[in-house]
Amino acid sequence: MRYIATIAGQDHEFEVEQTGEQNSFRLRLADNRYDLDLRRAGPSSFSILIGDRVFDFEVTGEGEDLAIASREGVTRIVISDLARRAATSRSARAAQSGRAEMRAMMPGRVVSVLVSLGDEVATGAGVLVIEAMKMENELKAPKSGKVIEIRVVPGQTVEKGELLVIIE
Amino acid sequence: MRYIATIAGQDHEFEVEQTGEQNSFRLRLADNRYDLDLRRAGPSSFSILIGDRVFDFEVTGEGEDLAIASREGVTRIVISDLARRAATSRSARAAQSGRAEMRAMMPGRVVSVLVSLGDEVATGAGVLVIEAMKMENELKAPKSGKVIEIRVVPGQTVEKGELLVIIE
Amino acid sequence: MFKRVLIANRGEIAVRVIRACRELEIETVAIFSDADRAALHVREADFAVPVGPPPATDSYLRIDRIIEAARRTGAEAIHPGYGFFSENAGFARAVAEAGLVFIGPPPGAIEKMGDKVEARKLMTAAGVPVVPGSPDVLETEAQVRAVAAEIGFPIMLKAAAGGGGKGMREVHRGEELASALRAVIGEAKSSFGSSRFYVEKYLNRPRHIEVQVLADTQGHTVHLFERECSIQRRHQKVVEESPSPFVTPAMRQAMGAVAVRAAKAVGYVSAGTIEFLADADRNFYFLEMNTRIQVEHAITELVTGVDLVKEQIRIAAGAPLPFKQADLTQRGAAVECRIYAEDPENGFAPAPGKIATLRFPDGPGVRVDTGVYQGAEVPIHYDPMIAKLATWGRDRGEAIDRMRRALDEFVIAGELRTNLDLHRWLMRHPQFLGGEYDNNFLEKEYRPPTEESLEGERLAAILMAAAAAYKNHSAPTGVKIMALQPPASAWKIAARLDLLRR
Amino acid sequence: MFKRVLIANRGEIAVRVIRACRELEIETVAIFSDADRAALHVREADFAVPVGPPPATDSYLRIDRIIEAARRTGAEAIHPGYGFFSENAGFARAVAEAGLVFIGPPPGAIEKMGDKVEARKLMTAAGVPVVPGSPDVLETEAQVRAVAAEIGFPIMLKAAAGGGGKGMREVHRGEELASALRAVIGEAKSSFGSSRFYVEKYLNRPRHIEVQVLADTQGHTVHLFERECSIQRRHQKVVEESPSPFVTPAMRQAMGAVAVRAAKAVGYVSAGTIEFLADADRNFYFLEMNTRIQVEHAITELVTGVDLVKEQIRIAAGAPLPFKQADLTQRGAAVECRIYAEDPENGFAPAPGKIATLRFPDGPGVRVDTGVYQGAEVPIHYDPMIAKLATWGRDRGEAIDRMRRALDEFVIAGELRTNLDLHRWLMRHPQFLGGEYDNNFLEKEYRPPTEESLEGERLAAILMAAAAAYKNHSAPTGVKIMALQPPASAWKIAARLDLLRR
Repeated sequence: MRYIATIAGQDHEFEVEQTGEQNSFRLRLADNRYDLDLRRAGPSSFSILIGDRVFDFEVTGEGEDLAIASREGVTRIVISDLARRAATSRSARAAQSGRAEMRAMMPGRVVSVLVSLGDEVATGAGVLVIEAMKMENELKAPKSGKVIEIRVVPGQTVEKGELLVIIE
Repeated sequence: MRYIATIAGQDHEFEVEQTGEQNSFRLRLADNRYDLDLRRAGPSSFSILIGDRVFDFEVTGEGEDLAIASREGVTRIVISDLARRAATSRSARAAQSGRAEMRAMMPGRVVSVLVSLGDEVATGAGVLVIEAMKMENELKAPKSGKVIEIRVVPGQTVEKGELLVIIE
Repeated sequence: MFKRVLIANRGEIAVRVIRACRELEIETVAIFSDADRAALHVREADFAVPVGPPPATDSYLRIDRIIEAARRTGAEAIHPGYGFFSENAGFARAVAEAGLVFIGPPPGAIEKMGDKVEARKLMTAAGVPVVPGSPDVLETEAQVRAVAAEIGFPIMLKAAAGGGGKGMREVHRGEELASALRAVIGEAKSSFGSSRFYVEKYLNRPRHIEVQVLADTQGHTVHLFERECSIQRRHQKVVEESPSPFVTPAMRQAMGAVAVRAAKAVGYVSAGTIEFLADADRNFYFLEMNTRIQVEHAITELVTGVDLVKEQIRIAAGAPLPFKQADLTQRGAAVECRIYAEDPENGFAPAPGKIATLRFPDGPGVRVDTGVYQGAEVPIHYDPMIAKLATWGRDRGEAIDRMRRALDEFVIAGELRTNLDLHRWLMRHPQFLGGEYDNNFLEKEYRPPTEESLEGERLAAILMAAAAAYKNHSAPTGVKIMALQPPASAWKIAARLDLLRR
Repeated sequence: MFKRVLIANRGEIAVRVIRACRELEIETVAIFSDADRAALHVREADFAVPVGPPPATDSYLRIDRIIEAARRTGAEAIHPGYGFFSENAGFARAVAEAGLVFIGPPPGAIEKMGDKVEARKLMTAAGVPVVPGSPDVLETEAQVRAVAAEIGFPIMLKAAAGGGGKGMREVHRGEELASALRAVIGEAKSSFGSSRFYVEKYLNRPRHIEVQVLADTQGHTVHLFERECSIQRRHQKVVEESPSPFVTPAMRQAMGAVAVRAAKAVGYVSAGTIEFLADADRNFYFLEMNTRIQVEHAITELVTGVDLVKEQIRIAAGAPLPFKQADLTQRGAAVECRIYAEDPENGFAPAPGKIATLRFPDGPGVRVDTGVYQGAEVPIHYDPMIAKLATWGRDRGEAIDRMRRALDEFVIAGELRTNLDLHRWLMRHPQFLGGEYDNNFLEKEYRPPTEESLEGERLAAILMAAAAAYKNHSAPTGVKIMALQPPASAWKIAARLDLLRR
């Protein structure tokens, strides 16, 4: 089975096949080949041996979006098999045009909107103030450009990931 | 829904119905009626409020055989709905005739068999010695009677629950 | 001793108080908002009473409902924890008027220390050194400018009723004054219901060092040495340690004596903390008194061996302190890391959510206090601190070695994000290891780490785990790794159902 | 200091050693049998090497494979833990011959103390009091009867190579002698490969009190005070505490001095324990020396603040002890409960199996050491101890209060059974609370509790939980309580698959 995984913006194409027993796998990555022993120690716990090296992971998330937690911290990863990936990447490219969508990073309440429709903003300029968990946080423009859409008004409650403002 | 539950040899017949919201239940037991709020805090964790009293349980086990663990310890319980129970109890009564089946309480190795077929044994008499986890344990007759069946021989490995000797 | 105590709080401090009560064989009553029905403090209590909808002002800050909950369950005393009503004299009075015992200081002491401006005056009168600043409450920007002209920038603008890092801004230049003033007044109003503020000199390389005190109703007051809390972000403590690597034995003795004097000046009873700012020359100034148990009390417990929460309860029941000043010693050293549900890559904005997986560290010298569990939802309505990790060692070096080890064992993942990486970074930072830091350290030094570039076996292992989890989750084609269905998606369904019900 | 250490053990002690190594920034190599591939000590290590099939004799007791594993991974030293090879001079020599460091005493010291009869002679010569008994190894029943005639019944029959409660029987009357002798010889042969035995007087109301020692390679030897381990079952320790409530300051000083003398008499290096029996008149007699780290070392760590495992490693690396006798003090008190996977209703027979649910206690003064986790399978092949729960308090009372609280927080369920209820019973028993117990206490006093009769709300709640879990599991008729599928059955499938694979 061939996969493609993105970690910190970098794509890794690799292939996994089962070898012999149920827990033995071979992974091919670039010019390297790794023989792995994989055990599941719990619903989200994986113990992996490569040679004598131990790797212990908790894998959470859904579908393609995974978080892999270990003693070294959490690695976020997007994974899919190659066929699915082709479709996904086309739509991703479309989204990455010259526009920036500012979304709520957490659920909260809009305290104030600091820009007006049509305003030209510079990177880092304050755009919105959102209150969450008793703290006010100013959201700054991720890129310079023109405010082409404002989706929220002061006092409004927003969910995590909700679209707030579009800058182009 | 009506159930019957056995705890420590005692039968409890009771009825549960959902009231109003998803988490609200009413339980009828003998002449008493209890209103409960039930939440699931994890795959096997249940939090129950009866009035202001808090009960926190971890329920494990399979099907009808359950173990309910709390701060007060573990309560073993056998539960079924009334229809199923009727069938079960008939076969249970048959099993509870004058015979006692001695089964292995843990996996181990039979060290020695202290009785012969046809022997009359008194309650508490040594019947078998089993070694498990480096400890030898003598299994004693649960009732007085005649040894009518010996299923194991010294040196044999036995699984938990395996039938060893029958006394009648 | 009390038979039953109500805890007017939530999260780890509610669980902490429950533990103290259980060790004293006192029954506990939890209160909970609708968001907290399955929270750990509810699950651990003997009784629990709902007090309203998720927003704290509708539940945890409803005096009437809390008093009624205590009455209804027959609780004889109320422990306020920290935050919420812990420093609210009105609440303390309402508790007393209901014939119940408030486990904390007398309302008068709360009031005297609660108004930061009045407290400064009182302390000055008692001979306690205070930070230079406005002698009284200010009202206009012009007044602030006048004080600033006198003591010089940088200055701190502070809400008179403030505390816990809220309602304060530092101002380095005159241009910043107007917006900072608006922010302080706004936060002060919304958090404390009062817009009164004052000004303090912002010290050069200040270190936040505080002294724990305990006072009983018989007039005995002792201090339990210092904690250093200079590792801060946005004036919120992130890491604390005891003893302070900065404090000399002479300074320790002087601070302890001053702290006892400050507590006595307001007739203090129960556990409290005198916060000081120390400058680079080891001058120290009274900053404020926290008239409650503090988040970071655990490190004092580890170093002195005294259970501060149990002492609070005993004192409230009228018992004298079981030790004198001379009986108290510091043994070894302790460090505490506050684990927040926040996103370091997004300016440490709160990042709550479901905790899908959770493994706490344990073993020698490690203590975890938490209000969450695997599968719990960290609600968006409250403080994002989800756990406190404290370690003890024979000396500071061992305490830090253990913290590093404990942080490595601490595994948490799910919808939420945490600041664990910040702590891992800090426990390896030469300046922190050398004890050379001040209140500005984090703001100056910390940048979220760029993702490590993964390679070799580690990358292969991560990819394998991802493929296994992905495969397991997606359609059953190709390699079948395990018969197990990961419960993540089932959780999600349950979580959504929960959400719909609320 | 070593760069990499192999731990020739499993379970909680392997995890304990890994933690010590990590705090010293030493990499760790685990070994595992086929039954332990997913055991906690493997998951926590940096490297892991398989050493054979489940039976210990085919894996954890294979010198060749362990040495090869160390070579292959580049480990420089081997820590044996307790049990297995920890008191095997042959293993210690093989390690040295392979050019590796054995983290423990010199083989000569192991040998001298390993033969209990030789050790008695040596100690007598060094002026250490020993329990009256046979001066030498015995061979026949007649010889035993002769000694018994001299010292009088009751007597203890003991395997000369014994230890850890195995290979010993007490004999109260002549009639019991023959069968007891057969049992001791049998166990001695199968456990220690030697049938040699000897006889000791069985003391009146004996208490098992032991002294921890540490000795470095530079000739410094200190003691770290005593532990009392009289709460035993079948000569296996179940609960330990430090300090002993029985030991007076004078007795403590005398025992410490004797323990240091005993260790020096065999040229001891590393951590070790001198076990004494004390009679009702506070006479104490050398029983044996455990030339290894002990299960119950944690309580000494809690009371003295010394990390014994890290000291073992430092000593093996040639470092001198960082403290003198005068630097060591006892602070407060600590208690340890050993949690076994065993069935109290079935004569405490081992009751291993899958751990379906597991919640450890935490918070102030609580320490858990374990080799298991939720979802882990406790294998049938090894010792059934699954966790050690230790608590510390300012005094014995507080340590016990905390233990009671911690035991209440400890939730474990699944296929296995545990002795948690025994500990809960013990921590409320007036004799234990009064410190009035001896080695026979448990055998005399403990009866598995009859199931409490449930009633009222508690019964209703249990029935509700059972109905909810049952409903959830069975066909989706009637009330649907939750969208969640309990993972119990999925686990079972996984467990069975695992079993098939082995």
